[in-house]
Amino acid sequence: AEPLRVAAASDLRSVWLALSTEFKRHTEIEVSPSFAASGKLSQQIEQGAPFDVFLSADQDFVERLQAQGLTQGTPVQYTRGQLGLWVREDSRIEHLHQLGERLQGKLVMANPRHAPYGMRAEEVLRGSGQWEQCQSHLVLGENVAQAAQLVISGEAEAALLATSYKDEVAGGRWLTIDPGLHRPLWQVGVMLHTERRDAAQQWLDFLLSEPAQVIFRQRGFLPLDSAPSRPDQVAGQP
Amino acid sequence: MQNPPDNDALLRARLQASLGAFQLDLNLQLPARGISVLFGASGAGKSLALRALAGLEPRVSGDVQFADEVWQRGRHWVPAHRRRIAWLCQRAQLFDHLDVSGNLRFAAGRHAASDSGEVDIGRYAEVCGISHLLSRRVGRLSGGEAQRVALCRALLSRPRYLLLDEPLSALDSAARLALCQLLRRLASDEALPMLLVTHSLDEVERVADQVIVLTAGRNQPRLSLAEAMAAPDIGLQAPGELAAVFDLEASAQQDEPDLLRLQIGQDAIHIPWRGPRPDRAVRLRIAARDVTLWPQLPPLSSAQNCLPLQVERIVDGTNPAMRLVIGRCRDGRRLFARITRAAERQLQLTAGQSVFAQFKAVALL
Amino acid sequence: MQNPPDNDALLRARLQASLGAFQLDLNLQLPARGISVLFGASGAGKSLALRALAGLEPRVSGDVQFADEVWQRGRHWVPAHRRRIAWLCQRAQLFDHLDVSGNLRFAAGRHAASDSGEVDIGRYAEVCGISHLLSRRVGRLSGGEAQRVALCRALLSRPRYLLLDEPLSALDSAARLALCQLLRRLASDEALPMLLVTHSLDEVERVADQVIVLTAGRNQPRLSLAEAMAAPDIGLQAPGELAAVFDLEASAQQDEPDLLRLQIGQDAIHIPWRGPRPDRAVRLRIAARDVTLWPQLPPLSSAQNCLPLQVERIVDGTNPAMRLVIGRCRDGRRLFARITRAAERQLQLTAGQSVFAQFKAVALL
Amino acid sequence: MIGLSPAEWSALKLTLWLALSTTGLLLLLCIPLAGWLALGRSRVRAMVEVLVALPLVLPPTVLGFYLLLLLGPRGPVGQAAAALGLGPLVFSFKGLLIGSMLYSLPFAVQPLLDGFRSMRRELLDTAASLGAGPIERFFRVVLPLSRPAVLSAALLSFAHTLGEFGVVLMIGGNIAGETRVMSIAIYDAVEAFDFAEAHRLSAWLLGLAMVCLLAIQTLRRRQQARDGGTDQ
Amino acid sequence: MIGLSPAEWSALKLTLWLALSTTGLLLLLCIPLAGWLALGRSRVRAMVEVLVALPLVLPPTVLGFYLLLLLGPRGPVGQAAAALGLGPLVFSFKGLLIGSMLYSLPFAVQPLLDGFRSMRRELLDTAASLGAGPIERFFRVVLPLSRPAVLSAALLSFAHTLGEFGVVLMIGGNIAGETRVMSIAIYDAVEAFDFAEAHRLSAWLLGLAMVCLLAIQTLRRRQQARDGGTDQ
Ligand SMILES: Nc1ncnc2c1ncn2[C@@H]1O[C@H](COP(=O)(O)OP(=O)(O)OP(=O)(O)O)[C@@H](O)[C@H]1O
Ligand SMILES: Nc1ncnc2c1ncn2[C@@H]1O[C@H](COP(=O)(O)OP(=O)(O)OP(=O)(O)O)[C@@H](O)[C@H]1O
Ligand code: MOO
Ligand SMILES: [Mg+2]
Ligand SMILES: [Mg+2]
Repeated sequence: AEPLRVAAASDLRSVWLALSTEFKRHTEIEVSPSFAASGKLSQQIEQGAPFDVFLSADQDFVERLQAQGLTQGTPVQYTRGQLGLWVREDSRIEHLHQLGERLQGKLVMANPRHAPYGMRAEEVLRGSGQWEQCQSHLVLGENVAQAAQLVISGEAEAALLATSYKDEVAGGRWLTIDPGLHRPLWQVGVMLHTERRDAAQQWLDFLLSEPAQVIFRQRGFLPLDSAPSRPDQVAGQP
Repeated sequence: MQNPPDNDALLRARLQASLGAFQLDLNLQLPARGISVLFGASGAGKSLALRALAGLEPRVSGDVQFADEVWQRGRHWVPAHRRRIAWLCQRAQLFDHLDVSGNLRFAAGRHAASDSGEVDIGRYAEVCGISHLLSRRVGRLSGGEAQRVALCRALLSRPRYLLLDEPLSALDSAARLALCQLLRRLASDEALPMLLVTHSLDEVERVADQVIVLTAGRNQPRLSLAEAMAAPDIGLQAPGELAAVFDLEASAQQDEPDLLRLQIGQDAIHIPWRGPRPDRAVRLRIAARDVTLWPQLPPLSSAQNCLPLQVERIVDGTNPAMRLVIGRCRDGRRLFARITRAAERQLQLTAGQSVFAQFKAVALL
Repeated sequence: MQNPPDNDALLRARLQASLGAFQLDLNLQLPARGISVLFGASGAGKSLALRALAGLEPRVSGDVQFADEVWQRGRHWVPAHRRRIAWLCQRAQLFDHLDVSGNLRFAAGRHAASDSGEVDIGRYAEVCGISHLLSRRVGRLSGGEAQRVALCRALLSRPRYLLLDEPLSALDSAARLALCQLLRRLASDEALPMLLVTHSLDEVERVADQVIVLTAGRNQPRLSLAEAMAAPDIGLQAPGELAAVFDLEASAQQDEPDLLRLQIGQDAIHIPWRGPRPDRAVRLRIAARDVTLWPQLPPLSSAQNCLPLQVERIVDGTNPAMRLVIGRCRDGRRLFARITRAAERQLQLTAGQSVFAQFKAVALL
Repeated sequence: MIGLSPAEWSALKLTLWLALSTTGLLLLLCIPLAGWLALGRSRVRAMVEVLVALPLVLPPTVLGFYLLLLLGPRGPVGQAAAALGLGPLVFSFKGLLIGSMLYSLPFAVQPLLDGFRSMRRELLDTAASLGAGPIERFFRVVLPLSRPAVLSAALLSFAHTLGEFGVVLMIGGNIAGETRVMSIAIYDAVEAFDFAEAHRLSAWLLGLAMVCLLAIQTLRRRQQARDGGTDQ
Repeated sequence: MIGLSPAEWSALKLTLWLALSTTGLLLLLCIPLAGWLALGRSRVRAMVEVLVALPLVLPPTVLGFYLLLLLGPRGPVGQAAAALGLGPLVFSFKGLLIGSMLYSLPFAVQPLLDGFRSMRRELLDTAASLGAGPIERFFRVVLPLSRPAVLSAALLSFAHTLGEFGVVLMIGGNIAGETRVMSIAIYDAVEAFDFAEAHRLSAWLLGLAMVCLLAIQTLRRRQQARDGGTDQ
């Protein structure tokens, strides 16, 4: 059969192989991902892109699609993303709050206009009063994966990335960011208008299953129960 | 410069153009038979006129009519490819991407069943002397070879009229002679009329039936070849090259072996000849510089011909030291003799005097 | 076909090439003075030879030496732009992006201070008859005009040697005559040697000092013009066009007004002439067909010249009806007469016999 | 290291197929179009020439954006196509083909125009006087003599399509087997930090490219040798 | 609706500046290069020609990826540049310029090659026999006669740079005023659902494009009229 077409936020790249292998072992169903920034994916879905399932890094985009009647069933929150600060070995930065003063090179993050990780990074910088100082150092990736990849050139001194990229971005140090500094990055999945409802549902169910949750936790995602279920009232709201 | 309307003209054209300082204003009446030659100095407008007749020159306005077809009048315009003429320009414009036979087939394919096309190609290639070049790529031809291929291709397109712009100037004299003969044969046997541009008086003499002289974009009325050769003032001849040209019938009577007797009124001219008597008129050229005048019938010499001549007038030639005697044969045809002033004094020549013109005659074609 | 080594040769070349079925194998020894003519049928290899001498033909191997400079030998090769020759190819290769004067300046700028360059341009444009075209774009020239511009440009590059490939074939006879005179003047006054390719016997007679005949890629040793004109077997002449060419000194003695006396041994030839006595030798052409033979001194006629002649031999001409008499003047020069078989019988000509050759003479240049 | 996975194979095949069909269709379309622009006599030619050149100066993202709006299910073209039962145009091979053709149009037209315009006028005049009408002149004289231009047009549009990224990203998405061409696959591999895959795919593209280019060069050289005999 | 915000202005200026400097530098580089490829006699020409054509077939993402590796501070080129005190090459205008030039190289070389190669051999021979050496022949004969080819090369590389997206995305980093060119800005706007901005930016680009193209056409036409006198 045709593989299940999944539009997936780019922070899922690092867990994808493990997830899809596990899923296939249980169900014999192939999943074929198309990664991009969540904003871009939702925009493509609005234009009629033929996906069966949408996995967004932020629930706003899902709600937008829901409002236009482009989804089926209820969206599922299956895990929560986490933002981390990566700094190069030679950087003097030891804490998020030193960014504004000590940053000399480039600061890489995802584009806040359409990538949820970018939006949250902006929130963190604004909330800590460092947004203006960091402006001239900003280098934007089209999505969080591209941002991570820009780091490999070695030109960036620091980067605000998903902690799920810990394995890929080798070298340097990772500094934690208090998840309370930004709205939570709820990873939300939703079924789109598709004839393959069964498979899509199985996939969404699978994401909530224990084997999947283990994979998420191992790769730097936060456990499902680690935060309030409604992420509305958070500091740093723009 | 106005021609009287000419009722047996096949191709009539009034052409006007103004290119920078150059003004073209032609009135051409080209007959349905024979070879017309357009003669004129470099830059006189010959090529431009040919292009206009071929339908290739939007800068030239005017009227062009071919038999009953109006080719150009006001905004009406028959495009070149519908005129069914062939135009050969000064440079052999061969198609580089085809070999010689491909170039020929380009023209031959159009108006013939493919079989007869192939036959034609062989035949015309033979007469144009390019049979050995058929599979050659055109980039590998010499200048003269390319020119012969272009001519052959033009002939193969089965045109109703040929417009030839200096087609023979890159050829050696043997090839030139052969192609002159070919053109004459086409003009008479296949009744293909043509207009030929050339700078070579030799070609004019060999092939022309009519001559149109162009001077700075204007033409004089057309003249027969004999008239043109006899007109000292139209610039056809190179300095001192005035000549009489006669088309004469061969007589059945043979006075001597190896000599052909040509009848000129009651007199005869003998030319060296071997082989059967020709069935068409023979063209003779008698240049003024070849004619010697005698006060009485000269004694025996190797110059075989002697005609009684009445001196009509004596004029200055282009060479200041020379005088030109214009005389009439007994049948009224004009003959010229170019003599020195010294000879004029010694012979005490005057108009009306009877003399003998001695010359050698050789057929032109 | 081997030339003996020629010590006054300026340009010596042995050229070999093999293009398809065509084989080139030349041994050229070109003298430091005068005009050499390369003569041969279409496709004989003339253009190829010129290109090779100019340094433009990598397909041709061999040795080329100019005075002391080795231009080509084995892998050694002086590129064209360092040979300081000018090469004029069969088609005027003008630069479209420049106007006429731009084209001339392209060549003139190189070897002269810019002032004298401008002066030269004016002077050469004048002699080439293109002064009125200087500001014209080259796309708007007629065929002959373009050819004259190209020739002028070649002259302006101040070459040490000129290689000319049919430079005059697109010109009308007046322009051709003028340029022939220009070439001769350049060759003698400015001591510019040149090699000229032409198909026109007329041009050969007017300008040549030496003639090299090419047949199917091979050359015969070079001949002086007189030798070449006198050789019936080298194909220089059109059928029946054999002629003697003499360069004769004018004598101070004037027998008649308007006549120039030229000395040929103890005899004299008179030619029509006005103006001062020329200070260099005058070139005369006496075609075999213009000569009439007499058993004894002929009576008075308008043909002013008569030389005693001893018949050397009588041979067949290309025309089967004609015979060619080869005779010697009293100073040993050869003269030819073309007579009919009938005349031969009537005159009962035999070798060794003394006759009189009567002809009109006109200077060629 | 060197072999390609089935998914990678399908990206490679897709890319080649897209580039080939774009090039083929473009040549079919542009040869007459450029012929008309270069040799025709109509007044509207100038206008059309500018229109044809427009995609030159539009970034692929602009093109992609408007194509998305036009071809999408709400766009006029998309709706017309749906009405005709042609299926969706965006996020499908058909859509990519349309996008690539538009995007590469000027890269096919420009060399053709240059080639056709450099035709010597007297050559065409000669052909006309031999009885060849404008169509025949075009196909039997202009076109064969413009082989280098046609080759360049094909090469440039093939290459431009191979290298197409922005348009594909906008209207193709990243759908395996349908719109995931090599440029996207490599981008994807890089983002996934699968540099080994990125290198492998790049190596394949490079190898293919070398083969194509060498083939073209040999072709040209042979052509030249045949025509002129004077190349060295 | 029609005015541009300062940020948008800077994107527009950046784009034009990038396209202009890329085109200018490319012409300076490619005219001699193409001249040598078309008219030289060296054996290595064939090899170099293939190398020069390579970027044709490489998707911008491949190019961008390897440039990122090469130009970064750990890459050989980046280290060399740093040693020369040239400052960082990635995420900077300099880097974009290098990327654009590489990316558009074949689009400048190809039309020039076509143009130079169509030069009649006898014309060059004539120039040589008049004493002009290879360099002078090239600059005084070949180049002026190849004006249409130079124009095409400039047009194609200008356009190709304007439309550059993939390479910029990979090595540019979307820095306002430094590397955020129009194609990126429009992409951003579309992805952010800001269609009004996308339309506005596109309209500006379109307008500019029309002006340029019309100017070029007028230029060409005038040229032709002056040269031939027989255009209609
Ligand atoms: N590549 C080639 N392959 C075969 N034959 C060739 C090639 N190139 C030239 N030739 C032949 O070489 C010969 C010499 O050519 P060339 O141009 O030198 O002749 P030419 O004497 O100048 O003749 P023309 O008077 O017609 O200009 C010709 O017979 C031509 O057909
Ligand atoms: N665009 C133009 N502007 C000005 N004069 C022009 C233009 N085009 C042609 N001429 C002139 O028109 C005249 C006629 O040219 P044409 O080519 O018909 O001459 P031609 O009689 O064929 O001469 P040739 O014997 O040299 O070939 C020439 O004097 C030429 O200079
Ligand atoms: O939607 Mo993302 O994972 O922030 O690029
Ligand atoms: Mg002419
Ligand atoms: Mg030749």
